[in-house]
Amino acid sequence: MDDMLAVARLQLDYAAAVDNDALERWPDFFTADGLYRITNAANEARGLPIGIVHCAGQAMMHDRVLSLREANVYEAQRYRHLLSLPVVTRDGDTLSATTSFHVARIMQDGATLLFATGEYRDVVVRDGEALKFRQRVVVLDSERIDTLLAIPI
Amino acid sequence: MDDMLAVARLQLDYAAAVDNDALERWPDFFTADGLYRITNAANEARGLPIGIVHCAGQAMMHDRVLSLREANVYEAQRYRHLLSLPVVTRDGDTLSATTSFHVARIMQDGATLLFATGEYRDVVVRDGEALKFRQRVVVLDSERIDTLLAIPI
Amino acid sequence: MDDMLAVARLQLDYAAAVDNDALERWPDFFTADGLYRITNAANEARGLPIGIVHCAGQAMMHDRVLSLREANVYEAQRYRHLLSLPVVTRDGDTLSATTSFHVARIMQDGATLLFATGEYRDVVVRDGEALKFRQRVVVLDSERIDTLLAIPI
Amino acid sequence: MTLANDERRWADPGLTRVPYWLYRDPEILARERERLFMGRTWNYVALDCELPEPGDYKTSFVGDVPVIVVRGPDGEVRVLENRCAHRGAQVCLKRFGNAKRLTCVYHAWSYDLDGKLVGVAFRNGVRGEGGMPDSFDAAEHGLRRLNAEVYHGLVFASFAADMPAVESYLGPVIAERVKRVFNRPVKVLGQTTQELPNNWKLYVENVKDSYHASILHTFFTTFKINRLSQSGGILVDDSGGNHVSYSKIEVPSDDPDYDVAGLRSDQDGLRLRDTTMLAGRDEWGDGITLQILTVFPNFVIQQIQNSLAVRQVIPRGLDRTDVNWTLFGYADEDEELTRLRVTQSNLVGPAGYISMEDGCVGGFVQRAIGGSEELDSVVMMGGEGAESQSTRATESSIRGFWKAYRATMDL
Amino acid sequence: MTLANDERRWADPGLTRVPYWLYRDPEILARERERLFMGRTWNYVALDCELPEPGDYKTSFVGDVPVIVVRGPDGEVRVLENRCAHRGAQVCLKRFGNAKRLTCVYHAWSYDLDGKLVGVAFRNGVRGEGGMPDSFDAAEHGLRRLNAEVYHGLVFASFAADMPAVESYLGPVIAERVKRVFNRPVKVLGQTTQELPNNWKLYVENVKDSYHASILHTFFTTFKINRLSQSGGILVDDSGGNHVSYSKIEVPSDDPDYDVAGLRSDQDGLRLRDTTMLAGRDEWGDGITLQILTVFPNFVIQQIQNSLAVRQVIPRGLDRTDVNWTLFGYADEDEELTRLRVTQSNLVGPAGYISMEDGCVGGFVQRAIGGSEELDSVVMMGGEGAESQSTRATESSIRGFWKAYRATMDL
Amino acid sequence: MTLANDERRWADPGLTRVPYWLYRDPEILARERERLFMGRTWNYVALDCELPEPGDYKTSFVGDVPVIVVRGPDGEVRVLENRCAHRGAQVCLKRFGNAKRLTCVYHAWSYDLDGKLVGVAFRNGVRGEGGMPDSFDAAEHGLRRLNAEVYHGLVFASFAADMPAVESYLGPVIAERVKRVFNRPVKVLGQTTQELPNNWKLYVENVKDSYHASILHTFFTTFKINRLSQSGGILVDDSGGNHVSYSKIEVPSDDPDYDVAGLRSDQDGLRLRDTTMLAGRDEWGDGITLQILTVFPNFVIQQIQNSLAVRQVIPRGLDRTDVNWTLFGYADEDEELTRLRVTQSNLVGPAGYISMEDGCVGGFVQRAIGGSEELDSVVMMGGEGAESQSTRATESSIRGFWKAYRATMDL
Ligand code: FES
Ligand code: FES
Ligand code: FES
Ligand SMILES: [Fe+3]
Ligand SMILES: [Fe+3]
Ligand SMILES: [Fe+3]
Repeated sequence: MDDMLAVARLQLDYAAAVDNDALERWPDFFTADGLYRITNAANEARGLPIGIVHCAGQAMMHDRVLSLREANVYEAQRYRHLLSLPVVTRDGDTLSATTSFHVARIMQDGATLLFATGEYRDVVVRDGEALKFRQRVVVLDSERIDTLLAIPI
Repeated sequence: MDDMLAVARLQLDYAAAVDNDALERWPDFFTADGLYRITNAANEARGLPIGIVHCAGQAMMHDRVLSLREANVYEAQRYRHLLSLPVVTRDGDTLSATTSFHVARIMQDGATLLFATGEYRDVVVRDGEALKFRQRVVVLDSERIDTLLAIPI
Repeated sequence: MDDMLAVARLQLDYAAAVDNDALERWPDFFTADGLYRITNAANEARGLPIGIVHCAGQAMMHDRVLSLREANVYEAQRYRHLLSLPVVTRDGDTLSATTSFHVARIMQDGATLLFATGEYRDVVVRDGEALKFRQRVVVLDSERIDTLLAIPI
Repeated sequence: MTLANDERRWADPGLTRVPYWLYRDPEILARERERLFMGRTWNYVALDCELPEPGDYKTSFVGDVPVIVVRGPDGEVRVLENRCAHRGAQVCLKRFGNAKRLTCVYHAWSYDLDGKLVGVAFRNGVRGEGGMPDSFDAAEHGLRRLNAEVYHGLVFASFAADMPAVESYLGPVIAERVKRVFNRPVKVLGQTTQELPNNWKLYVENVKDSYHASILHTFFTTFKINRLSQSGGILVDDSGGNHVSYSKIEVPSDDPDYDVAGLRSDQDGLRLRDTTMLAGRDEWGDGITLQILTVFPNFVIQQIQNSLAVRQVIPRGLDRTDVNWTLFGYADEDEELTRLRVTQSNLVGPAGYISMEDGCVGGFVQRAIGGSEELDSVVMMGGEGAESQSTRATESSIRGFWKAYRATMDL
Repeated sequence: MTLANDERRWADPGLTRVPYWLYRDPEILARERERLFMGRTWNYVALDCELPEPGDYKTSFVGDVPVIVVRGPDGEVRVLENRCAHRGAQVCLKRFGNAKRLTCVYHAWSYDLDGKLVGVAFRNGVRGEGGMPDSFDAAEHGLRRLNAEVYHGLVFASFAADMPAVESYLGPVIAERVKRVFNRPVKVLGQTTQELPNNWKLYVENVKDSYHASILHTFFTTFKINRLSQSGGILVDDSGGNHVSYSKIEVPSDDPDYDVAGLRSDQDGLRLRDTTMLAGRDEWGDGITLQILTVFPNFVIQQIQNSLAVRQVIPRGLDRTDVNWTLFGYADEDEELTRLRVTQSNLVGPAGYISMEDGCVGGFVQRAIGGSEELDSVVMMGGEGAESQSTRATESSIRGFWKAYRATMDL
Repeated sequence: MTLANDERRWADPGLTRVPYWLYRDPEILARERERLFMGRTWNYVALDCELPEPGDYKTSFVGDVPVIVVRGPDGEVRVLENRCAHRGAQVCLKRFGNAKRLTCVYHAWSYDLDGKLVGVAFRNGVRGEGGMPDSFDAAEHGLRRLNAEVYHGLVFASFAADMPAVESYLGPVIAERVKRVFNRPVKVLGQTTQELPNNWKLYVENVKDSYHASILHTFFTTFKINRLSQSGGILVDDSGGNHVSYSKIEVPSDDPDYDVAGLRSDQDGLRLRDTTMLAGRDEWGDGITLQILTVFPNFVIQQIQNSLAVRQVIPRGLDRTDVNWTLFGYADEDEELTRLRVTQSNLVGPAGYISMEDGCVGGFVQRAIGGSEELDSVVMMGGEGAESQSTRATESSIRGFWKAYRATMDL
């Protein structure tokens, strides 16, 4: 239970950072060599290596945030994450968790869409004081993305 | 709190089994004489006995899974459950819980719909090592079902 | 963790009361001088004082319920709230919590819509035996309201 | 998508070809509303038992036109268009209610249960100013009242005034079969709405299609609840629009026609663990275990073993249809029989073992015919006519539907 | 749904009948865009105070056509069509911004704040290759600039060049009432968008409809904030398209007209526990507690006690409408008054005690008229004309709307 | 919205003006289906490698018409319309499968992999009753079979029987560039679908638009992956419909044309922390780091550094488009190269650093042109023709698209 609530708290903080546009904090939820991937369930089931986003290490995550802030063009939008409780297993100091999510996307004009559903497959480790994601694989249930996916899930 | 988290864990495992197409495990979440019903709020409010699905006992649940696997025709689809924390009351060894849910349905072509919302009304008992549902009544908020309801909620 | 679960329980009870049309109980979730506001993120960001609903004190909340019951005309509808776990901080006896939500609206004819998403900004205090909201600010992500907003979020 | 007039043709003079544009042309909806649903047809709108008391009303539909079904103070049922004569607001908003007068929320015009306008707020103005001019004649501004008939517990309505009685509309053969099920008062056991991603006619064709039953629904045949080789057949009335498909259980035999067909649906190994659902009662003493009945254009009465239901089919757009299911039993039945119906309810509805497929198959057609508006479906099983047949391996009743449709729509 | 030309008629030569196809015919939208919104009308697009500095812009709409409202370097407000002259992309994407030039993201064509094309990326090609041909004349490819006028803090725009001044468009009577509210600089207190399930004209009719106020909105009458028997009336300009409905509080009396009407809205027992909301201030010194004003075709100014708002009505399709609410106060007002407006904001908007119903009633009409496109609504309260009247028990201003609509639409 | 015939004109005889109604007129969809997608065009439907074994099939689309791509027992690929010849149901429901026969779920009609009807359930009735009349000729009721050609691993289909070979359809110049990428067997590395809020033609124009690349996609230029001043150019075939845009890396220089343009996209300070993505390999030995290729009407082959993809553009309605992305590598490539493609996949797709903008910019146009159906986009960059050019600062290939479109659509 403690593990579950600790992981849940990490996930909540992550979701709050993303939903409140604190993207600069996003890489800090990962270990320096952390892996962040977004893919979909069909690709995973077929063992296909390419998904939607592939960030290996905090540096690539910083690059993505920088690109979103400085280079890319997309309409103002925000997400609202809702998560299940995580199902956590522990192996030594490493926690593995699977967690369901619904993510709504709200456009500047107010249009609201259930943008993404799926499962987080997380590997969480202690990094100094804090828990961090060593791996966060976002497996989308749908192969379909409306318009574009800018903000990380 | 312990009861709440124990029931929540049972519900999470149930949702994960359904969402990941492990339907063969679905009857095992129930006691042998467990009752699984899906109905809607309007029928419940009017005291009408017939809803959408009525499985009395694991045998009928196995039959439904068998029929879904072998007999019925429907397009590939999956669900993604999201649950509230359960509100649990205890009467001796019997736990009663009400829990809200949103269920998204994702079709093979990626179309995603907020397919069902409502409330689980659960009766949970200890069955050997595990907690099991003696009763799980799914009260849908809406009387409206899009296309068909194959996979259990 | 205790604070988190205690606030979560208060929020669950609130959501259950609203979702089950027990609106008469709604003011009782607040302290006598409690503040309930609904606004949207854009107005908040711009520091604009007017949102959608502004109830200062239980009396105004009772008035709103009375008006909904006796005066206002709107089609039968219900909500289904789903909440994240709250992120709670404590200052003396006062708990502050932020909590994400998705609210589905289900019309009498069964039409289901992801009606509102956003964040609760709560201030919770102990009031005799019970926890109560001294403040509950509902910050909607979207500026857009479909048709009307009758039932409190 | 809008087909120019010369493309909106129905080349084949007979009933064995149905052009696909009928399910896709945006103009067809308005024409169906005008000629079919608001034309010379009887439309099911309610069960009589849903309105037990004077003043009880239910909101329903004729086609997609909202109506009010209400029991008057004299105990008779009226059907009124649910649109205020003033500026068009829906008058009754709830699904069920009870009222002495029907009052529009917008400006409080009120109508008696015959639809007569009996109150106009501020008709005489306020303090002598405003109000209605003298030329205003309340008698001209009632709710449009439909022709209505309660036929053995079923409420039918028609926008046409000069309709034959329902019994004659059904024809003697179909009427007999309606009365077989509605042989005494019924009570509602459950309601649900199924929303289909296809034109309403694809659903009606599906219901009329005895050919598909044992093929698409493999649950049916596998557990020997019904198969085409059972004795049975279809009955079609003279108009073509009304039909019954029925079958009787016989001792299952090895059936060479099935082996030849090599159907997906014949899986011998599959057996139910719990067979309470199959322990049907012969309530009507005639051995008929399945009777599916349709009334033109869009009404279904279903008896599948002991599961009884009526289904109202409501067009919601070119490729959107609501099916309103009402499951029922008899008012006087014992609890055990109700329990049996509850158990057998697993067979039907949006999650039913043998109706689930009917929910998706219309969509399979709707989305496949996009490039084929100039082509036709082929409806030749069982010949070219629309007559009754003593087999269910036929599409005769579908041809019957199109016979009535072409006549009514003047196509 | 597409009505053939002979069905798209408006039989009645007068103003007391409005055919329902006007809310349902798909072709009406394009015609309204062309003749109404892009025709000879003034369309509200912004409050002047939303653009305090040179370069400040806001994206808005004329009908459903996107426009940019921007303050030029000279301090004057311009309105430009928000569509790049190159290949049509929306130039400004944000709701509010500040810019010296307007640069399209697609190919970086840039425009000055008059809409003049001042930059074409790679106009001369790269290293002498590609680029624009000599025949390209930048002067022909600016952003379409609309006619614009700031009238007492309100920004109006028109695609028509030769419009009369706004004051003359309003007519002297309505202009007076605009100036009553916009008597000094204002500031925005809150914004929200309400999405309605109905044709935009049903919302505009509703706002013009003084008849429904005390009947549909029972909060109003119950708490004696307003009732038709209060003194008040409506003012309609000569075109018919602009109107004011106003009322003054009087001491409530037992009113026989109300008793006769037997209205749902008159519940004597109902009292508020907290009456701070009702403690209005007479800010304008004229005792007028409610003034609803419309400018043809789709703009509303509202004073309900001390709650001030403008509403822009945006058609989003045949049965979809956005209402953009901007609540405001005066730039120089004291905090206590702002607090009062905050409290009274509970009266208005999508959750407002007396406006909530206006959000759903248009949908009640839209969905009820499906079978009635050949029928008419009846607009006879208060006579057959569109003149000012000293009572609010009238539909005179609705008739005024249709008078202006028929003239502008040539229907 | 429905434009009368005289408004549906294309006044300009040349290619530099494209009227906006082409993206908004409801009738254009049916005409495009008939003349373009079901007319004399080759339509990409699958990669050959997606169907390795006999009996393997994939469901795909030609325009929005569903088709089955299946490998026959002889190893040849067939393309069949995915619509049952009986009553129109989609025959194959899964995205991928393997079958010896294609059997419709509705009534179990079954077809061999050539589309020939080989089984009709209960064709002879049951016990001698029902069944098909003698006039029924199975040979007339197969699945419609399309013309198909596998060209260097790409499966193309056409509803037209008398098409030239794909190589000749492409023209020699474009064919060469297809073969450059498809120089040996490929394998799928990932698939995703991007749903766009705009007409499909806006996406195709975007892909053909070499002008926007370094302007809209600032990631591109900032990191010197590509800029218009790199050497490169566009190739257009004689029909106009097929094109290649390509560029080679050169040592970046200070480029005066960029400074003059003053583009938003040239931010000198921006540098990546992790540059593994940029460490491309010159797989083809020609230094070409970017090659975007389109085949008329709706197929894209992309090489961006080492990221390879095909994109199928599917119209889903007037303002809805699906882009099906298939990312691939070579069947024989080493793991390191695959890892490079995984890393470089960040450049492309719905979240790609340099393709993200292409997802939204079509919507920016679609929503801005509502009031401008009688106006035109301006396509003059690089002249008025549709010829190959040695610069990418041109819209020549867009003009080529419209040249082929007008010819095929007869507009
Ligand atoms: S619309 Fe019904 S009373 Fe006015
Ligand atoms: S569309 Fe605006 S610059 Fe090209
Ligand atoms: S529709 Fe395919 S077999 Fe009947
Ligand atoms: Fe069936
Ligand atoms: Fe109102
Ligand atoms: Fe691009």
